[in-house]
Amino acid sequence: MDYRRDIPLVITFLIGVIAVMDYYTTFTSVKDVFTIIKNWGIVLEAFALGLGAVNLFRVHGRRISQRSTDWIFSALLLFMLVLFVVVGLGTGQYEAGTQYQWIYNSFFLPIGSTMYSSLAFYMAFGAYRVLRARNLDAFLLFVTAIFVILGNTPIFPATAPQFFYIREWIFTAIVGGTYRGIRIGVGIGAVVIGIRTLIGMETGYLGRR
Amino acid sequence: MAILTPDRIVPLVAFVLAWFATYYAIQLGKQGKIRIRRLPGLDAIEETVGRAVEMGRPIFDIIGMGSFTDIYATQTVAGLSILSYVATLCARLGAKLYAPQANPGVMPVAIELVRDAYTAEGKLEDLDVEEQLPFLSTEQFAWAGGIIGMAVRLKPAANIMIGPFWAESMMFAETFDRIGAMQVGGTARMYQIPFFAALCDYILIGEEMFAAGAYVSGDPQQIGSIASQDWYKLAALILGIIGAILATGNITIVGDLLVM
Amino acid sequence: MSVLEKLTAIPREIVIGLVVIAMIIPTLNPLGLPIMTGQMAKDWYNAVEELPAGSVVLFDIGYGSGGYPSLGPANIAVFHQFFDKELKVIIMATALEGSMMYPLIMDAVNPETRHGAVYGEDYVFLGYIAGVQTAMAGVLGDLPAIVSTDYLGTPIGQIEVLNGIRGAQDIDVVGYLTTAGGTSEGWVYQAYSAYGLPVLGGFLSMMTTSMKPYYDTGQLIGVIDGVKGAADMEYLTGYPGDAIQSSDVLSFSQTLVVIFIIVGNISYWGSRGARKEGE
Amino acid sequence: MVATDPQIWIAAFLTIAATSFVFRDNFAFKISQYTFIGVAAGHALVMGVKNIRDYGWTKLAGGEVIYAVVFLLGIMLYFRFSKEYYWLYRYPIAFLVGNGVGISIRAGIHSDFTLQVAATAAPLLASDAMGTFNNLVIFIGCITALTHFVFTYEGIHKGTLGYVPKVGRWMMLMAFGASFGNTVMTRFGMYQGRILFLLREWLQIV
Repeated sequence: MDYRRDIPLVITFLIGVIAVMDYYTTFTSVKDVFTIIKNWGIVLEAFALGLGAVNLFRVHGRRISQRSTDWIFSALLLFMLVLFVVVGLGTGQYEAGTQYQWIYNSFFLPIGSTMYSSLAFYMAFGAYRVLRARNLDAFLLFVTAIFVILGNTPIFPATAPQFFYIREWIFTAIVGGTYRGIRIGVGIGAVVIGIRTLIGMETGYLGRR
Repeated sequence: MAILTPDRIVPLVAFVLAWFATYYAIQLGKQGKIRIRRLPGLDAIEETVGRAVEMGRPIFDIIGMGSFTDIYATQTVAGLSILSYVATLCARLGAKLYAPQANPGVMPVAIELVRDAYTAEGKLEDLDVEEQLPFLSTEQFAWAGGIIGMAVRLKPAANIMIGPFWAESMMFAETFDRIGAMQVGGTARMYQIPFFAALCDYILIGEEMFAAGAYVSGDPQQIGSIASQDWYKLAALILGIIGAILATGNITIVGDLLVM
Repeated sequence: MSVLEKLTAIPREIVIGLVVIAMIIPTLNPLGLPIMTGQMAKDWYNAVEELPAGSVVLFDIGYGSGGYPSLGPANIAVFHQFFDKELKVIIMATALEGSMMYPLIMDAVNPETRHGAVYGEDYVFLGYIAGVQTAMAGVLGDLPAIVSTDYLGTPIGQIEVLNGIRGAQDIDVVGYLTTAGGTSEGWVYQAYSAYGLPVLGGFLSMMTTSMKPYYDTGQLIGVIDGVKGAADMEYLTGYPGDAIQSSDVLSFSQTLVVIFIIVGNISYWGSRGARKEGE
Repeated sequence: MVATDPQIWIAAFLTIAATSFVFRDNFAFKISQYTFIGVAAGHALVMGVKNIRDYGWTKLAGGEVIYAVVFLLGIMLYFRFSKEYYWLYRYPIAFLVGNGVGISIRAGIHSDFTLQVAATAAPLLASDAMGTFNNLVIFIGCITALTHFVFTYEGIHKGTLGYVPKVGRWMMLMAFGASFGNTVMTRFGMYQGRILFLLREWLQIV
């Protein structure tokens, strides 16, 4: 038995099977064990939250010491990281401290809420260049996209409520049906991959080394 | 029964059967008893490579920024299978391949696969790993920006992006469309499919990319698990159709059975 | 270059400029167009209206700064309704930034002065709990065995609203707002499938299509469909806010998008026709 | 009147910087991007420490000695960065994967498979014509989309039967159109939040 590889596979299998038994059986001993597993899972996930920071220190520390291109940005990155950690842990109040909320609202909140919403502009580029009825496939997508956009734009339903009802119908009938088919397929796919993982046939998470 | 949680008998049976089905299907796959149909998307890839050769312009293959350790690992694996296939075609037909990388863990595997493909075609001297498989960034927007820059500069004839994609999918699809590249897109991250559907010439929707990956790699495990999923889909089809017909005639046995 | 060809090549700077203008004008001069509420948001509203006072709600703040512009207004409206109905609200966060959203939302809701609700007696915030689905299963399975304090560090034994709450059996309804697919499906799995609890789900509009099958099968009894759902909730609960104001902006900016689409198609088909004639 | 609070100025600068990427990659965008990565990792670390204290340390300090094992496993996670002892990282990750997979697939087959199939096996006729029509569209959409994803039975995709998965593909493209339309709303609705911030809190003209 290779303790570097086989024991982790056994751990995965056992924990997974207990989780499944907790759901389908009524043994109180299983439920008690699984309550502990859940609690440990939360603590381990919390430990894992520091991995990103450690990795960033390794990568960007190297960049700074080698003075590679953009090293000044790496320095900024690590400074911001340390700032949050010092304010968060130093005050002993973690995220509930007023100083921490100040730096969060100054730095994290504006970038976090802008980064993805700025894709709105790409939607605009995409809309005028790309949403074109160039063939049957694109035409079908185009038709529902247009009607959903019209239904979602309050000025159109305000002039003619039909726009709103068409949008509601598209969601009720077309989306409701096809996405159910997709959901069944995706769901069973996840279950099969999960089973492959539990029985040790999907070992990517162990890493390649 | 006191041992089993009530109202969950059927899901439990379905679950246990899935366990056996997966195991059995993989055995069948190993014996070569399962065939996956060739998807039109794969023909489209061949077509794009041919077109690139004619035009004397390069080809892009983007596998996304997934890793081997996250839940999208299977999508990354499918993307790598396709990359290997594209590399073989490029080496054979003489198109220049670019496959920018975003994950340091996946990158060595990608390089190895591409190098193997070129070696098998006896064209290793045509491959320059440093130039053709550059590492851009692990950060989403830096990576997206890098690819957009390369695309505008190199004006590829085609772009093949199969793997896990996030918000950058829209940026890629829009950019490559602007420079006139033919595109084949595929991902199992369903939120991103609409952009590929709107912008690409061919798409591989969800599990189609796994099937395509399994088809080109011939890996019995992947083929087997696709077969076991097919059995469940067929079961869903049969139960759904019969159940709906019976229920319309006021016999709700199938629906009642499934919620037991 | 023909007019049609010029249309296909609108410079990005102009597109961006037009979009920004389309957002700023209605912000400065709101139109106050009527809102047509969707069935999904009505279902959420009615489900909460039907709960008797004192019912226990478990609510998850499953979004962070990325979802704040869309889901923040929805959250405010939802909490107003909870406190109006005098429900007991247990709040948790499965998103890392959830506990940073909590003070922003509570500043706007102001339950103490506007609704007379008291922290600890009527509502409590457990803070961020790592593990997403593990956290959900933990809280629903055996709350006192998993959680020992609220986010400020007060032991749960001293928190009145948590008295007698053992887990799913003492919770009447689960609600969540999230930007993450895993969280969204997670609550369906862990609350509906595992305990048969009614679940109210809110997420970004782009996720609505994927989550629709759960609504159709009753695994979600009400849905907030991103910023549109947020506007619906603000309208239904009678607490108008940023989402209703966003509706006016949507009217302008999306009309612009529709115009772009029309221009794009006319020029595409026009230039195709022109090319065919030339051949 | 323009805001005087430095917090608002920082936030306004970062909002504009983060948006500037839509023109092209630039210096200001890089500032916002690297700041973002740094603060996200820092915040994660802070929340991680707090959770370790609340869910692990309190139990260990309360006399539950068994929790020492979790701390050991948690520290083993960090051997991920070691060349020699990398394998130690596999023990805790195996625990997390087993728990994560088990907890989601046990209910997944219930929510996504049996309950969805049960909903499909429902009467097609409704009390009114519109309801019946909707039921038919939903039924056809679900069934045809499913057949599209059958890969090992080629017969389904050939001849007259081949129209079934084809219809599924068409229906799916229409559903993706709806998704596209809703995504447009998501992005514009979200960016509006930033415009409101800039006009209301920074420039104070609303």
